[in-house]
Amino acid sequence: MVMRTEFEPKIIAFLCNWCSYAGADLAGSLRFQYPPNVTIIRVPCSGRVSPLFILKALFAGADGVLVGG
Amino acid sequence: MSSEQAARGVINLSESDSSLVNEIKELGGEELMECIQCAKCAAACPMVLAGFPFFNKRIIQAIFLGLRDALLDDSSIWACQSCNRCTEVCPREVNPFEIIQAMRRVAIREFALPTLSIEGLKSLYDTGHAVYLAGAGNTRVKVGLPEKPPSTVANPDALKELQAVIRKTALADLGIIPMDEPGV
Amino acid sequence: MKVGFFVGCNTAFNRPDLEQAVRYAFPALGIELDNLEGQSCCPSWGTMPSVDVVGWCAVGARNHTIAEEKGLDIVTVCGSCYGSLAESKYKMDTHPEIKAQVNEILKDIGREYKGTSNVRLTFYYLYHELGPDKIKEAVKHKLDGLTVALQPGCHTLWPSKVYYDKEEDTFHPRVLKEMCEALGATVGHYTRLIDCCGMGAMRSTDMEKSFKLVEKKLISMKNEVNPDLIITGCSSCLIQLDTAQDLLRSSKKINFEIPVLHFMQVLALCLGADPERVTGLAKTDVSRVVNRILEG
Amino acid sequence: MPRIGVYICHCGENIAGAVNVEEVRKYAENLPGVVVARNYLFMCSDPGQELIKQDIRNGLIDRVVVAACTPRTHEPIFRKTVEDGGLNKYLLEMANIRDQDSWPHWHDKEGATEKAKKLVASAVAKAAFLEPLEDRFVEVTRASLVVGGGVAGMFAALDLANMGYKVYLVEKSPSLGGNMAKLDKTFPTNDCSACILTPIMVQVGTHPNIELLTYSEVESVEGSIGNFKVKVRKKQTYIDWDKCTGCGDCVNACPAKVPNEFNEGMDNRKAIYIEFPQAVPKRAVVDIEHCLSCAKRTIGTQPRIHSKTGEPILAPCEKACKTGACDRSREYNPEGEIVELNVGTIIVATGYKVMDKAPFKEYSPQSPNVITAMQLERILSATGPTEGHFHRPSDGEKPETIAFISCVGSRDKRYHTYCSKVCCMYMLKEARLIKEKYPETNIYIFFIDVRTGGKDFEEYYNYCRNLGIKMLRGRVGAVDELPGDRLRVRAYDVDLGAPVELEADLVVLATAIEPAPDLDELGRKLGITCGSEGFLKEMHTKLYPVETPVKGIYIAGCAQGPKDIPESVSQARAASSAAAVPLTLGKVIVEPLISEVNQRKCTGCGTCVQLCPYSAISLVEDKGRSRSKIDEAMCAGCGVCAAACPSGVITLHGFTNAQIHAQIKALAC
Repeated sequence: MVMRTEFEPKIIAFLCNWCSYAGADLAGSLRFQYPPNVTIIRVPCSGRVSPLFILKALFAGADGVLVGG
Repeated sequence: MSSEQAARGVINLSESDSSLVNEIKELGGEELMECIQCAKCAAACPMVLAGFPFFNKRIIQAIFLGLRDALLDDSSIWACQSCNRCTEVCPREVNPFEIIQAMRRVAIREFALPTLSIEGLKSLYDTGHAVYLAGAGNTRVKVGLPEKPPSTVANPDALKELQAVIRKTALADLGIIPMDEPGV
Repeated sequence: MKVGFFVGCNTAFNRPDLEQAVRYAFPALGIELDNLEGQSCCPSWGTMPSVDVVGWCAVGARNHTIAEEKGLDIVTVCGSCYGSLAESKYKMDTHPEIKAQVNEILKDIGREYKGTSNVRLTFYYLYHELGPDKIKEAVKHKLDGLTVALQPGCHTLWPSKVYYDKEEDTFHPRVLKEMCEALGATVGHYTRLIDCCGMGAMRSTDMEKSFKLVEKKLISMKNEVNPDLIITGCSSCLIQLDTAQDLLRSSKKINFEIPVLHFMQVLALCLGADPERVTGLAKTDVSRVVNRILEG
Repeated sequence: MPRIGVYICHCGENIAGAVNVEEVRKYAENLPGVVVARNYLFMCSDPGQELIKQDIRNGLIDRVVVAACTPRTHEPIFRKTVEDGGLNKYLLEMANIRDQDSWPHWHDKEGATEKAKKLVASAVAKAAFLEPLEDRFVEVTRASLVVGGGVAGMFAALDLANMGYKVYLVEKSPSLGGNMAKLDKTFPTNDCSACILTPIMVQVGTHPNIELLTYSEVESVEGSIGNFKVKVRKKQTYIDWDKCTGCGDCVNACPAKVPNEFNEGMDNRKAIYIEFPQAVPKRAVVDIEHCLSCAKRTIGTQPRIHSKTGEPILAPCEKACKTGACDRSREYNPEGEIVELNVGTIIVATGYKVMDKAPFKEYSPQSPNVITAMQLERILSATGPTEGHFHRPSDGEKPETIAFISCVGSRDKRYHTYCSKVCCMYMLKEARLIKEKYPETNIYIFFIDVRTGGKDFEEYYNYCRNLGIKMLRGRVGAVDELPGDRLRVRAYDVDLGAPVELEADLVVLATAIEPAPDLDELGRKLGITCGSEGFLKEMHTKLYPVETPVKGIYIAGCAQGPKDIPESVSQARAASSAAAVPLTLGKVIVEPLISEVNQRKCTGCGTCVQLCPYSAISLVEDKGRSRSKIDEAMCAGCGVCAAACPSGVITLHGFTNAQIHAQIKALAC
């Protein structure tokens, strides 16, 4: 049993609707298990991700940002 | 269960032990569940040709069904020569040989191991060699070699080192062979 | 060139003539053998590997570290040692968590497994490091006119993923054949070439069942090749093929005898070794074939 | 102040099995702007949708958040719900709490519930900033492109052509036909493959609405549904096809020998060749790599003149050609020719490749008598290397005992984990054809599981067993070569519970159906991903089986996964029907999720112009100043411009800065 006191990073992922967001859907439909501490924001393309979004996420309290495209 | 019983008797599935699968996975048979019972390993297995009642494919199926006692009551698992032809041909990367080893590990945890294995383990601990012939010295000399090979048998310090290693393994926890501290 | 010689149990205590053959042939070919002082059992399959993975790897790792400290590869003449050592190395090299647990155990005796030494088998080592042509040049006697049947041995082939030296096609091995042909032998093909001889755990568990395999193998060799000599690549196969024939004859399963030698014994003879020292413990009658080699 | 309604779906047990839906609902109720939060067993069902519509109609809400499955499949459904309720359909936001939450966190119920709350909070935060948008329409080019000229591609092309649309059919080989053209007979009716396929090939070849581009490959694809711009590379044939009559005189004259792909390498073709006797178009091609350039007639050079006769010295192929189609003075052009096509929709039907036998060393592939099932098809075929006479390759003797081995490279983690689906049936078919013609032949089929799911398939299987074909359960472990070109097959018969050995004259490996070698590259050009098994991924396995994530591009046949002929044809005809819809409508709706520049504030720096991947932005003069202008029809809504604009004056509708910032804030806290 993993103790919940361990550091659990809060990760925000910006995923392209056409590839990595679809990939995250596929992972789910194949029932691949991964930790729930990553939440996804759907974007139309990884090109939509402005550097400001990343900074904003980190300032707002995220421990990590993933951009997938 | 003897091989005759295995052939004739009814196997009662409701008495099966579903914990066996996880035990095997934990003891080195990680790929167990990849097996689809295609029987390619059996087609390559010398134990099949020699006529042992349990062999790679059948051992895996018995594990799937949790037939712990059937496997432990038979000596087949100890007859595997580890030729690894099954591992080479397995299309599912199950490593059937590793599953048999894992089943031996299960057996050992229930002290269901053949005398020869106990002797081998004892000999390994006491001399550093699983196969050790006390009278081999003369033969070695006859062909012009020193009485002892340059191994733990000729190096007491090395033997102590090996024993220290073995005492830190699962074998020590299981208490299958006496492991006195040297000189005690 | 220098390499660490891993003797193992069966070779050291049952067939020291084979050990002597290796100790003769390697230096005669210009390769120095290091004794890997303090080596132990590989450990063999029925012992530590049957108890648990980490324990198996820990005993194996102690042997590996002896070679690693000297910066040498390990060479062995025994198929079982080759298999067990190569597999424990493979496990530790591909599973960092096993390696870490092993090193935790080794810490107490001041050793650390790094994974820097390779595990090699005698005839593969010679094939890759010297090559058949150099060996051909070095020998004093040849096998010209001798027809041989081979027994490469399971552990020289499988599982190929764990071995440093591998056959291009593990179901149609060529290396031992090329090596024997380099010595001048005519190598006959028989269709049960890669079948198991029945040695090892099977023989200790049920000798009668194990002998079914060696019987089938010997009959296939006899009928399809009718060899003057069987040459093995593995010390365990050597013991099985050499000792089983007498028993099979007394139980009327076969009615012939074919002399059996390990490739390293044949090579040592060809390089000029004393036959008593390098083949003196054979149970089959090898005298005639040895004399023919020495004349060749 | 927006009034947001939150609707949480149980999806049966799919969501509720891991997420505490009631807890999430209570949480949602207290989020800012939320006036109502409801849950329901299946939100996409009629009563589920009715809940939303009622709340809109009652004036309770003006923004909708649906927490359910992925918006990639269900957003259109709920947009329609919202629209039917009387709201602008873009006032909807979805929270993906199934595919990206309950399913991948199934064993962490607490974690899944907490994550669902965050995802709902994020969607609610975005919903507060949603704006009504109007759909736009684009005109559709009423033509279609079909890639692949096998049985699937041909049926897709024919259907569209018969509906009256222009179809371009691109095939990489010189002829139509694909893998089916190589088959002898086809299960479950044992029709002669050539007899049923050749008329189709002829129909395709002569259809006034179909433009054939064989020996051609897709080079690039641009644009989107309604208006794809496709570049096709027509490989150089080095023969004037307008003049070539397919007489074969040049082929007879050619001295070069090349392994014949059509006969699976079992005999030779010439360097100048016609792919097979029934080829459509029946035209010769020069395989320039293997051409010997006889008489020093290198392609692209003028012939030397004979010193005595004064006649040009020609190569044998040129001499034999009576129509002047074979003229080696023509330009050497290995690059071929690029043709540009404008089409509204695209169907991909590129088929499969039969796996090679070489990797299966345990089956002695070096023996000529160990063959693939496709090689056996060619041996059995009247147009094959033995002209239909049943001979084994090593010495031409008729095999008396044959062993078939199933699942070679299929259900195999080292090669292909999937079931190739057609092998059980084609093994039975080949065995039956042999057994019917030579009843004395001993045939053994070694299988793992016989899979005969298909109309009339089980009956076919039983018929074969009645013929005396022997079925053994157990994957073969070894094939040893024996003297006399015979083979020893070794297996463990699961049903006998015993090891078995069989001496055979011929061993047939049912090797896997593999994705065509360049399928992933084609997928990249089209923007369609391949699944882990390497086949093109459909939009949705059950509901949108011929659609792809790229609107306007459809798939059919084995490009999508292993299939038999009936299934390939069905899928092809489904794809053609789907591809015809936009052509028939003449216009397609394009989501208004595109970029807009605030021209008044634009500084005209031009950063966006250079970055736009679709060349949709240009600089225009406005009152003496440069400003960006976005072409709505060309904008694909990627948002690169919005991310890059230094002045922050470009808005990507549907993904505005304010919307995304709100989501970030909701997720990061």
